[in-house]
Amino acid sequence: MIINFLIAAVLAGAPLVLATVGEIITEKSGNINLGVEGTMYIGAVASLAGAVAAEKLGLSGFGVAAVSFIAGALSGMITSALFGFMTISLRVNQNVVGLIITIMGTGIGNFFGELMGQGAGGYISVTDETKAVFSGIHIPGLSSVPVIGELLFSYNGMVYFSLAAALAAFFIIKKTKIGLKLTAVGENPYAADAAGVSVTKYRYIASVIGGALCGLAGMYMCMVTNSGVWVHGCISGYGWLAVALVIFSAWNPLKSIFCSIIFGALMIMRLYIAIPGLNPFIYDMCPYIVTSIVIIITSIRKTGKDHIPESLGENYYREER
Amino acid sequence: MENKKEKQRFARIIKRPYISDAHSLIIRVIAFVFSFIVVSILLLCMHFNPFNVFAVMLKGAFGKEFLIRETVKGTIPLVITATGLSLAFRMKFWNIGGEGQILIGGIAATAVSFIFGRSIPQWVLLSLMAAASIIMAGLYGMIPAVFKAKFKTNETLLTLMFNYIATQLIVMLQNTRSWQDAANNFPKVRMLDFYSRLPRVFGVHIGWIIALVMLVLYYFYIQKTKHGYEIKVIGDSMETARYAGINASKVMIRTMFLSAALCGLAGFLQVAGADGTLSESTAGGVGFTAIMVAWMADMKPVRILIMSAFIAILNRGAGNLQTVYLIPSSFANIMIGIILLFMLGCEFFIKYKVSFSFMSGRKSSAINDKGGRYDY
Amino acid sequence: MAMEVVLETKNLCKSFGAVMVNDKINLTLHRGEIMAVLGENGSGKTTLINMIGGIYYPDSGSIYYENKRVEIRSPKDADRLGIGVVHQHFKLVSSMDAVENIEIALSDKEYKNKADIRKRITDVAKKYGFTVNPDKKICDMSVSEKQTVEIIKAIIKGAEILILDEPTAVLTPQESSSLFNVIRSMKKDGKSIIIITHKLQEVLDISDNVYIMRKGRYIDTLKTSETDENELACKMVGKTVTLQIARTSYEKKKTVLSVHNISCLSDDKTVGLSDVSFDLKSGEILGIAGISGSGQKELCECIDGIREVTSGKIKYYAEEGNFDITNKKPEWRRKNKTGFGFVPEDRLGMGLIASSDMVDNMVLKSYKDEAGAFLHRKKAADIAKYLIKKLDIATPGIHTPVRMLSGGNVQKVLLGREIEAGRDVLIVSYPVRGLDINSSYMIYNLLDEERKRGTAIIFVGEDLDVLMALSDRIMVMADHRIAGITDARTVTKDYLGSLMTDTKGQVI
Amino acid sequence: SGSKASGVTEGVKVNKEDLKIGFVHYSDPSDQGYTYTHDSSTWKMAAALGIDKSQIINKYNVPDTAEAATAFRELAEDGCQIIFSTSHGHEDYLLEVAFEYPNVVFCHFSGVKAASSGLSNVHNYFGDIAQVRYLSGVVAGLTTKTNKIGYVCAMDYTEVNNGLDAYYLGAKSVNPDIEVSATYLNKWYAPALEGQATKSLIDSGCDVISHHADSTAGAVTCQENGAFFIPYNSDMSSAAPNAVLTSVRWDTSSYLIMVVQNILDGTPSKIPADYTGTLENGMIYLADINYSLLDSDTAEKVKNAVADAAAGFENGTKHVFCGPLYNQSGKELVKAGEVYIEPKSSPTFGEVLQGIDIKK
Ligand SMILES: Nc1ncnc2c1ncn2[C@@H]1O[C@H](COP(=O)(O)OP(=O)(O)OP(=O)(O)O)[C@@H](O)[C@H]1O
Ligand SMILES: Nc1ncnc2c1ncn2[C@@H]1O[C@H](COP(=O)(O)OP(=O)(O)OP(=O)(O)O)[C@@H](O)[C@H]1O
Ligand SMILES: [Mg+2]
Ligand SMILES: [Mg+2]
Repeated sequence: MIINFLIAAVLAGAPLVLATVGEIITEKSGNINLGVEGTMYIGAVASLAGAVAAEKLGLSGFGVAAVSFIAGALSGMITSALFGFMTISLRVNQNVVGLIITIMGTGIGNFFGELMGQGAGGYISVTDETKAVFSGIHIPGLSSVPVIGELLFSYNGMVYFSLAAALAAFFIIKKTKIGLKLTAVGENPYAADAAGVSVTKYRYIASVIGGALCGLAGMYMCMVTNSGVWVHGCISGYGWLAVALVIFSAWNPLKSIFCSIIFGALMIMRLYIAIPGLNPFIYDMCPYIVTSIVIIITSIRKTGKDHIPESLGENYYREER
Repeated sequence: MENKKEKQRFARIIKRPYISDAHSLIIRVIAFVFSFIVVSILLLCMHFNPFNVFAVMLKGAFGKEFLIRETVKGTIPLVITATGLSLAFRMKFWNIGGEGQILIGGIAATAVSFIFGRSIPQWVLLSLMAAASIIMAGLYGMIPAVFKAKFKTNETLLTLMFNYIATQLIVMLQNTRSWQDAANNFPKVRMLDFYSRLPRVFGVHIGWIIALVMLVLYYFYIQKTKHGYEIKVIGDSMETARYAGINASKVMIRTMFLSAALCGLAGFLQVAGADGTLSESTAGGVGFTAIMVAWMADMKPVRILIMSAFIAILNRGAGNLQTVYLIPSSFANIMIGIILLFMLGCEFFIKYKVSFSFMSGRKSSAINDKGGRYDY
Repeated sequence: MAMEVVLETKNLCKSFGAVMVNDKINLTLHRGEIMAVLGENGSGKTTLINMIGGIYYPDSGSIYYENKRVEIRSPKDADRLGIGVVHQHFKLVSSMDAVENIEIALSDKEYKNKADIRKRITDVAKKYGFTVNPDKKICDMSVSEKQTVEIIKAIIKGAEILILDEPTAVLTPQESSSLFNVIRSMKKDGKSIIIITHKLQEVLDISDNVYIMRKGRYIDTLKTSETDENELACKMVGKTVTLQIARTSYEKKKTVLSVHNISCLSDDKTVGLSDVSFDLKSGEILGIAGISGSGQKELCECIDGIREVTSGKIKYYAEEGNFDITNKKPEWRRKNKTGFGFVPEDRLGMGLIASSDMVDNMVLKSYKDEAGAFLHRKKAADIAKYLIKKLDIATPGIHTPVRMLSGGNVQKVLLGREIEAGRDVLIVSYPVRGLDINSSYMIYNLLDEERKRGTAIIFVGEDLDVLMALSDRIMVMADHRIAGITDARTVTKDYLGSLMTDTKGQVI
Repeated sequence: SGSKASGVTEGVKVNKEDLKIGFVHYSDPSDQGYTYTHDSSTWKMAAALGIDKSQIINKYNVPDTAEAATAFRELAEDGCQIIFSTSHGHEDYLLEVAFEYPNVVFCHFSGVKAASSGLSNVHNYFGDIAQVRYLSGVVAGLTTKTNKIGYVCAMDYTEVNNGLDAYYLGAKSVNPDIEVSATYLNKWYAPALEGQATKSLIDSGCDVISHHADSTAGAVTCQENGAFFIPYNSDMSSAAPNAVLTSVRWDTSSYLIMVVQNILDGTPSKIPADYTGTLENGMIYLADINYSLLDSDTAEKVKNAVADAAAGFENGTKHVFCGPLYNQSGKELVKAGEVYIEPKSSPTFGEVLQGIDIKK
């Protein structure tokens, strides 16, 4: 039972890992994109549309999955490029643009989701073959090893992808020159600029890559969690949680894996572990209460302060003083 | 722009020293027109005639008397919430928690209505409901402010989390027998007795009068009172506040109380005026939309009114679109997004002038001796 | 001196808004030359070097490097050409160490690994006689260490031309002279240097030629060996200036403020002040010297009552009686009329509401004096108008946001308000920072006027010559303590300089 | 209520071309469940009566707030003679608007207040869905290998609990050793959570699961984990062909046809205030069982048991709620030898029975 609980927690946490890592990359450059929720919606609907279109074109299985993946990532990139254009080039307040992207993205997701549904005569869904690609893998021998095998080798490909993305992000940010430059841009764009790092380029690229991951997180919600069916309101706050999880994980992609999974666990804990006497509705509040407490504790202990990119939320214009 | 082959920069960005009101208005109008062009293109792609669509939308917002009333109804919570949020924004406190504060206001009002029922005079009951919503929401909004004041806790995320907590509270109440309809245990908070509903003036609940009053009060509070002055100082610089001996924590907590209280008031008006009941959708995204209203309006009262009405019209119009053209109502969100992006983007062209290399030759005066400076 | 031209600007123009801050600037720099650029504040010096350094892009005009026309679009372009700039505000990432800061500035081809960079840092340091710890985080470094990192960075990047924008403003006289030694040995290596400084004496000490600007225009180039302070000042301001500061003496001196062994914390909870004691008399200007960050800010704030002291006492002897004002809340001090005038160092960020107009700024410290919930602006508007007249403040009107005013005028608004409040004690912190010579002298005169009226003044300054000319006594602060208090009439600059790094001076 | 809406008048026929029908739904058909089912019935009715698509105005995603009232009003103002709502939460707003537009006919699925409202233009309709739930319980009880079956409840609500009880009783009737576990989502609409809840039941050993919630997530989860699923509202076999045994279904088209025909005939008074659909009139049914998923022995048993029970319900000899029945805390709800017959179309028997293991 406890293993099942852990597995379920990983499955619930995986889209959060993707979105959180995406937002960490974005924020590392000094841009705070509050539009994760909207970007996820767009990624979700685009990946579904991509999958359906690929099926129509006669692709199947992994071909469809690949198209869906590309559509999810690409749509996230386009959305965050728009965010970048508004904030980096036009210097509009980042919070406001993020909120607009959330409102607009939610609209776009639900709108096109419904539109596709209408077009398909009621609902839109991918074929079984496509669904199979997004369901859990089974590696003969490995997956059936008790405990370890189940815990490690039973997930769908996207789970492994999210972990890989988090590890890659961690490696790049902490261990490479690109990461160093990215950090510099987020910390002090004036210094980075003077050192010859193109702030605009880094911010655009970081936002766009971050957006791609958020789009993929949306894809996860649509293609894995909801099995390739458009569901009105399918992201339901996951994007916002990712924004909070960034603080939770102290801008560290590696920590974000653990934080996301802990969060995933909190969200499904009620289904597995009964706490006698605890009102189920208060139980449902847990993830948010826990996050609030973590945010507060972090601020009291000032632990987050060392990690928060110093110029976070500030637009950069070289000639401004 | 980093292209090395270019001999001259293609475009240069120059800060405008001065721009006339007329000029900035023209830029805004152009942006507005552009946003509609983009929306039109989107519509054309879906094989709709944009003119018909806009006509249908206008009809949806103004076509019938009751629709105008609906539009006004939709404007009320936006105005009040945006006013409340503006108070916080003016001191650079990012209150993203309007949504939750509205819900808490709604919960408090509903609780009062259920507790007192018809046992007290109607006006007393309504006043009590309003007071409860204001105080409870105010206190709820104060919590993040206290932490921000004491520990510099990030208020954006904390207020955001508080939205979810408030929503869960409502779910809990919906599942509480004593809050449900006696006839049936459907998980929904029962309708408010007509006794605890707001009276109507010109067919719309009196919330519209309250909203206007709040705007005026807001204007005076910000412009004429010492409190308003303190908010301005804090918004400008915390150091200046410290220098002036202003207790920034106190002002922050007080202002956040007021900010959240106004959101709570909007919740009361939704419950006792518009919806007649409390539900998860009592706030219905108003808390978020109002953030943009406040920002677009530059926290100025008249502009808040205009922006709120504009958004309400779009929402209503989009509702009608769904009926007539079967275009899902989420289309409104897309439209609002596009229009807001254009309106925000055009601010850049008001602040800066973009001159292209092929349009060279500009005049400039040397530094003026007196050091006087124009502003836009 | 070799006569080979390395850098030349031709008709460089740059404007911000309607104001031309660089108007057809032609500058020629030779190999191995040390050129000082001199000009009043706001005359466009920084703008000029920002264009050479790729921060700003010129509106028109061109730059030639070794007689080839070049386009410098970004700091990277400047680097490639071998132009290194050490900016007025250092451009370093404070959460990283020196190695990392240099690493991001180098392209992959330019170094092998971190160890390589570390070695090059120590090599350069050895060659020019710096001391620097390559693995120390920038945020833990002192100002001069940060500056060292900036210079090393420029050298490692292969700078042939080093441009320093007011490098000595934040250094002690000793640190300045060791910087000058570095500059001289760089010159010997055939590098060219442009240095901006406001201190005429330094210009005369270090430079070969002086390039003078005024109000965005080029005025003249003088050979350093053939000029003197008075000529420089005169060229710079555009009229003959008497570099004389009045020091009237006030006879009816009595102690108005006494500070007993106070200590406090700084913003980041480290030591802000430790065990500071002194007396202040009416009609006296107590000058405070010291490396910036030695506790001056904390001292002013403790006395003004906006920073808590952790131990010690502050006593105020007023006409009405004696008050213990230690840690008294602003509220209390307002009620007991024991508030002081205070002109903080950061004028727009602390002393004024930058985005508000003069009227609102006039009531910043007094708005609570009147009863009721409403703000009274009528009287404030009168004061604003009066100040504009009295101090000749250049502003479009009393309703223009103060942020829009030029530096000197902002300072006049602030100082005017604090003087107008008519307190017995006036604390002014770097009151002429960023002001041109005329405005500076106007401020000195205002302070002298106040002294004549019997006001006790604490004057925190950086320019030792000014401090010596204006103050009655000079208190030197070092490492958050008092290093010594001396008579301003008899002390020497060298002695003050030595106190700044030493805490064992004598106290009078 | 100075309505300009045309509506219907008793005795005056409505031209088919002039007919306008409004539907107000809580979600949209993409849910592949609740709204999808109702929407399907709508189009069935339209096809049967030859009504054009343009004469039907659907309002999707209308929440249980005053927006519902606005939607009703808009439809009435747009000239709909008849308006259907499928969300229980719309009830109070529906009554409010129905009062304003006495000539417009309102039919409300799962509503309870029509008869007592005093408004002749308001009607409720629902069905004896507990019977189908019972049948699905029979299927589950005979199919399970672990003797553990599960049920995912959206909310702690009469209608939901009623279905759970019937499912339990059906399973118990054929398999006395059966254990039934139920878990609550506390949300109607939470696909992610529904999948997770289903998984948690599978993890606790259940191998047949049914639900009362709004998405396909449960079916897909069962398919992935080798369990069987009995969906509600729609045939989800396209979503999970190897998991879906059968489904608990609605088909309200017969009712819709009856109502609309009465409007066309100008006889709105013939529409009953409260209508209960039955297995007999086809408004509720158990979908064809996918016997290919079962071994022949079990298939045979299932076939017979379901046929027996269904026949019993149809000829009135069998009832779902036969005493003795106790609630979770042991209180007797129905005495031994007695049966509970629903007084209205909407279920009222809503306490979770003793013997069901609830995880909240
Ligand atoms: N980014 C900018 N935007 C607007 N105005 C600017 C900008 N940078 C400089 N200026 C203005 O240009 C003028 C010249 O400024 P600059 O910094 O070049 O002066 P400076 O000679 O270096 O003065 P200082 O001695 O104070 O360093 C000033 O009036 C300044 O206000
Ligand atoms: N941000 C800006 N935008 C537009 N113009 C500016 C800006 N900053 C400075 N200026 C222009 O440059 C002029 C000089 O500004 P600055 O603040 O450097 O004054 P200053 O030369 O130090 O003044 P003072 O003589 O009072 O000391 C101003 O009068 C103004 O017209
Ligand atoms: Mg200046
Ligand atoms: Mg300068």
